[in-house]
Amino acid sequence: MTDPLMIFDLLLALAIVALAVASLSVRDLFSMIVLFIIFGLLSALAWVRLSAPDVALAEAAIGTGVTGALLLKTLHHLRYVSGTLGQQTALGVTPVAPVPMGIILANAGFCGLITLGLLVAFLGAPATGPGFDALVAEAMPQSGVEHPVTGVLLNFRAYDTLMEVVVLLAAVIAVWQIERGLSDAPAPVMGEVWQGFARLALPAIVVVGTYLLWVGAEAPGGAFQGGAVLAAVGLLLLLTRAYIPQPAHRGVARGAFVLGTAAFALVAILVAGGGRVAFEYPLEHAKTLILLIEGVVTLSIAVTLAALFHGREPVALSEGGRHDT
Amino acid sequence: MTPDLIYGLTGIAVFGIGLVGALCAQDRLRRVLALKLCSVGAGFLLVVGAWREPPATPDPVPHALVITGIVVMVSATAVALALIRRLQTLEATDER
Amino acid sequence: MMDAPLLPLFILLTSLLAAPILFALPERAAKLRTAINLGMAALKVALVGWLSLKVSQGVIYDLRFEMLPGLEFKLQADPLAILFIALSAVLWLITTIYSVGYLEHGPHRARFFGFFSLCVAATVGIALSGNLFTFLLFYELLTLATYPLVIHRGTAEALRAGRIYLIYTLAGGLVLLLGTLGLWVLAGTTDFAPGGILADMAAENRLAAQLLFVVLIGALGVKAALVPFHRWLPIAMVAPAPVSALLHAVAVVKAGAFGIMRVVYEVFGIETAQALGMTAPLAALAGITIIYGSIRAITQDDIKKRLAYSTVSQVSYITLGVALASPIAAVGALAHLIHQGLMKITMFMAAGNLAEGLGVKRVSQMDGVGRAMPGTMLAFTLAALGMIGLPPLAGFVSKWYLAQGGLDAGQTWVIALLLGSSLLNAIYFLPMLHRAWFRDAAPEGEGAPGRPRIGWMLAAPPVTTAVLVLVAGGFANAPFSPLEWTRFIVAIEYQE
Amino acid sequence: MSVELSPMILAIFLPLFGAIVAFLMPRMAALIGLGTLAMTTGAVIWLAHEVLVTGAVVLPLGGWGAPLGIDLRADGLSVAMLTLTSAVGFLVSIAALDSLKGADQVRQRQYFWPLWLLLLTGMNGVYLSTDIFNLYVMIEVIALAAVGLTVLSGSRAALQAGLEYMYASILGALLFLMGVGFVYLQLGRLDFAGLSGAAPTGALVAALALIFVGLALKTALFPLHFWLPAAHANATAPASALLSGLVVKAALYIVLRLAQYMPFPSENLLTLVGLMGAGAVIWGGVQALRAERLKLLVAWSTVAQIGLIFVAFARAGELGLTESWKAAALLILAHGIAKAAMFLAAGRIKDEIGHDVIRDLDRTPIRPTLAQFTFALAAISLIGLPPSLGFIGKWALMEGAMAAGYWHWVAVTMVGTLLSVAYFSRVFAGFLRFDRVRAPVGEHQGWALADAAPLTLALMAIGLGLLAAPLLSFLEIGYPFGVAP
Repeated sequence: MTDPLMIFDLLLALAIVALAVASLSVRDLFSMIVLFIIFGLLSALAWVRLSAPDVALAEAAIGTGVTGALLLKTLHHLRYVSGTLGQQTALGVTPVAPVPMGIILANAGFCGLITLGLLVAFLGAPATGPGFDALVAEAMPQSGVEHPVTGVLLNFRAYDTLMEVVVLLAAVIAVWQIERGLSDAPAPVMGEVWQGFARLALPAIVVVGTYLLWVGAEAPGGAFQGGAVLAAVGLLLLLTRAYIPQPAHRGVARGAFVLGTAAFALVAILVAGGGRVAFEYPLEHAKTLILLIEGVVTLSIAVTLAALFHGREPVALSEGGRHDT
Repeated sequence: MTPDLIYGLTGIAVFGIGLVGALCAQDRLRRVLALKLCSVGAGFLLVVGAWREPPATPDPVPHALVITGIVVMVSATAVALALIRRLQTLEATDER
Repeated sequence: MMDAPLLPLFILLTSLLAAPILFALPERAAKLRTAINLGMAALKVALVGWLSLKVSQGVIYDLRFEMLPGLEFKLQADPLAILFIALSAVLWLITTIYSVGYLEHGPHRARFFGFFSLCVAATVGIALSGNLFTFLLFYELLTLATYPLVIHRGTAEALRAGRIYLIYTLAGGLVLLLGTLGLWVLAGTTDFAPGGILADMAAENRLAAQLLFVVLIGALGVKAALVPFHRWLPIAMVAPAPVSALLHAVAVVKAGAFGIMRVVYEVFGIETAQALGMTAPLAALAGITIIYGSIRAITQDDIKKRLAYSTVSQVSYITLGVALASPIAAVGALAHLIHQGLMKITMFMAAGNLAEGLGVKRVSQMDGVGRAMPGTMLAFTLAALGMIGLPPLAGFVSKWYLAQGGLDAGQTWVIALLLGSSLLNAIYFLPMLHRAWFRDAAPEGEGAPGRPRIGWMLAAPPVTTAVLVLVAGGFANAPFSPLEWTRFIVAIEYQE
Repeated sequence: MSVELSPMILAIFLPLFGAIVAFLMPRMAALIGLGTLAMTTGAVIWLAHEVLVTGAVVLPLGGWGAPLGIDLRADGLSVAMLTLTSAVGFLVSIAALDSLKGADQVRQRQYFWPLWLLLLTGMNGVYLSTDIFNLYVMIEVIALAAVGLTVLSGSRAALQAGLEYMYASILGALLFLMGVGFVYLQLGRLDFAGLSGAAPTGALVAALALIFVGLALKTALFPLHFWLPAAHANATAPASALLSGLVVKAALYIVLRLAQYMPFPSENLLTLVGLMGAGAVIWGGVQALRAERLKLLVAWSTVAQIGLIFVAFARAGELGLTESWKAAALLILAHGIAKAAMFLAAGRIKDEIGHDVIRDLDRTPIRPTLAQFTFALAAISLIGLPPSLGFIGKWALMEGAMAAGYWHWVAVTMVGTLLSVAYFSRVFAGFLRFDRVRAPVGEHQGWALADAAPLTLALMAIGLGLLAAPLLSFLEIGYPFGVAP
């Protein structure tokens, strides 16, 4: 009889596809976002099934968690600005010039072509491709960490990861440049449920975050996943107005954003020399260096993701900031 | 019907849906969400490609690629959403 | 005297470097600007004199500079180049004096003189270019430099003329680019060599060579104002008088004719061109242009338009001479290059004086101008008679040699053509002279030519060029006369 | 312990540290920005010297070597692109000093420099990288910084254009990521050396097609160009100069690199690329003719010129690929310099006369003569008139096409040139027409120090045409398959 796991996979796959279609076709924006978040969590589950725990963790924490929060905040801003906070369903703001049918059909054709290309590329790919995972496995001892994914991310292809953190930095600079002003909306009335939750959950989240960072060397985990979990703490503080960003804090905030990138780049450069090239950690210090980098990068990612959620540079009215939501 | 085939087809389906949504949706928020669906579909295909029959461990390199892809996607989404919020503010002030 | 190898480059640079300085000068620095202009022009004439002395002593000048692998920016000073540079250098000096006087209080003089010296730099470049690639560079520079001059007045009509001018000349430039590319791909080199470089290639694929000939001559024909492409010349007459005088009578139009000469003599070689059967249609086209230009000139009431159509027909004499493929006709063509330049510039400057001094722009208003401006009209008359071909004047000399060449090449119809065109010239020039000298001015009241108010800078240049016409005609056989120099060139081209 | 740093590392890390410090100290941003640019230019010159002396230079990051780690490689083409970026970048930065000095532009001044330096980091990273996934991350750095620059002015039109740009760039990046993933799943290698010589199986062709569509979106090639005109026209002058002159070149460079290493699957795919290019040349030209505003016209001319670069790429068919990339490289360099000069000049003209509606260019008595002269010089290089570098690029294009007998590409170039003459002469008519002006026209005002940077760029575009031969021989240093070692 067919093994139960295969049925589970089929059901999960169907659920994922159904959720994807549902989230795009439902009219109400709020339910669209909720459906998307469920879709994200289920796909993270699917990736666990595909024995990719690191990626599942990253997808759940960053891909669905932080993105979901960002989407909800933008929806809230849309409703607050257009004064439709009270209404039951917030319909999407249809643009003034509807796109002519011709272009939509052309787009649909373009999508069909691309998906077809994708199908050919996927079916043509050999099942077990000649990846250089063998090389990774054999070079793991010199990488200073045991977990292959962290080894690839922070040693073999450390340059990519540095540039990835630079992408995050670029994002926060762009967001601060686009949006500015202070938010002085009244603090939401948070009942006892929240107080209880906060006292228990926040410290636990911090512990989980640091654990994720630490375990990254041996098991699935690492800087990005740990950073995202710590960012959740920041999000909760911002939501409950426990911490309201002030213009005075901007200096510290900018320092925190650039800390991860600067530290990573400095370590990468300072190891060069004495016959070594940039990014070539000396063998005996490899583990400590990697952990140092991971720690600083995690802190930086947490603050950056929280700032991305807050979405604006805290600028006083005098300097051209605006006060609304 | 091994898992990688099932999830591979799921990935392609999700990517196709996301692509149609990204190009044909009228509402800004919906387009950002559709692009995010595409990125999850892309992640599916790469993770499926890295999968090996259970005794063998999967290839770590595509996993690193997908993690980087997710982080890049979240920063791009954050910038896009900031643009949408700013546009909404300006459009609201113009109308009022 | 040491023969400075970089002499051609100095001549080119005199006007190229003058341009930015003139651009930068503020409007009120008129004195300084005139000094620079005249200084540069005089320096250029001196350098050209020295160069022609050297070349006549047999010194070879050949400057190469590699721009692309196998493709060079090449300057050379062969006798043919000297002929054209001498013409443009002398006439540029005279026209500079004229334009300083003409634009006394006009706006944008810095811009005018900047582009003016760029034009002459381009003309000198065209003359000195050693291969078709360099020729193309300066051919396009000439278009770019003349466009702002054509639309100098900035009126809507000037801009319309400028647009048409740009369309014709830039299209010609593009077709020339296509031709140069074809030559470069087919023959592997675009260098000019007396006797031509396409002799063997033309034998292999005849069709490609013929196509290339048509493309190149068509492109150059635009600037040489051959019939189908001549429309821009009369329209560009909206430009100020010095521009029409130097550029449209001498620089731009002659660049086209000079280009046709280079292509026929030094790219294809006259024997190959004849073998390809291309010279006969070219001669026919030139003939048609001569007749068509003269006929259209008769009906033009605007003085400058009539002179423009006369230029269209006169320039085709040169193309006719080249196409007749006989050494004597070639001498006639080359001589006409010089003589026509001298005569036509005199007439344009005289027309400019009439417009500036008396406000006379149309032939119908020319009654009695002879007595009002005797000096200018005397020069105009001399040039007009030269054009018609009266014996002692320069025009007669070149027509005489063209006719001889026609006989030598067995093309008897050429003589009939020349006589007919002289007759047509008479039909459109003589009435102008008759009105000027033999009609008394209309009563003071309406439209009569008032007191002439032009300074010496406007009056002197036409008279000097008229004298040059006389001298070139009268002393044709003198050692350094234009005619003598053309015989020297033709000897090289035809390698007797 | 002494730290020996190779110029390649400096070329990437200097702008990165510059951006970090400029972000930390907003008031000193301009000073830091210019200082970093000077140092980066120095590093690029040092690298150019090394490449000249020793041919291609390779640096295995982390000491792991090609398949496992990432290598940085600098050969003639990459150093040429680096020099283009730092030279044009330096001059645009000087122009930015002036055009962003307004009292109300404090925020723009503070945020221009960190974003621009991050952009420079991304571009230097693209030109030195040999790993296709690394290229993906670098493109993202460029994309985010470029969107930040596009919306610098904060106007509603700029934000809308920035959003469209963001959508297109996210979609392009996703397609590129998937293409890279599939190439890895089939060949097991991510670096260029590993990919060359792979047999073009159906799946690999599909993966390459995905990568190409992603890059086409990034370079705004014809059917996928919708986002570019609005984004480049609504940005501030220095930002649009950077966007049009440099940012588009990174994705074009990647197409060039992939064509050098990867096998181009079939002839008709190459013709398809050429056709898309031809479509861009014609559609861009027609739209430029209809453009109302000066900067929109210049943006549409970018769409046309990019199309021309793809035509240069496809001019001599598949066997010509070993030569065609040089013609494309020349056109890329020419367009980079001339377009940056033109956008700066357009910005200057807009500052001087207050608006940039082409029809009313001649109504105002104020005539910024130097800026208009710079615009004309840049137009000469873009139209491709001698002796500019644009002319040499077009000459190389048409020469190759003619030699290979592909006459249709020659015709397309001709049409492109005529269209560009047509739409640029609309602007010249506006400059040189005086009869619709009421007040007396003052001569020679509008000569400002700010004109120096665009003028230098325009003169470079014209003058470099004369240095084409040494430039071409420099491009061939370290070319993996070609003639040079």
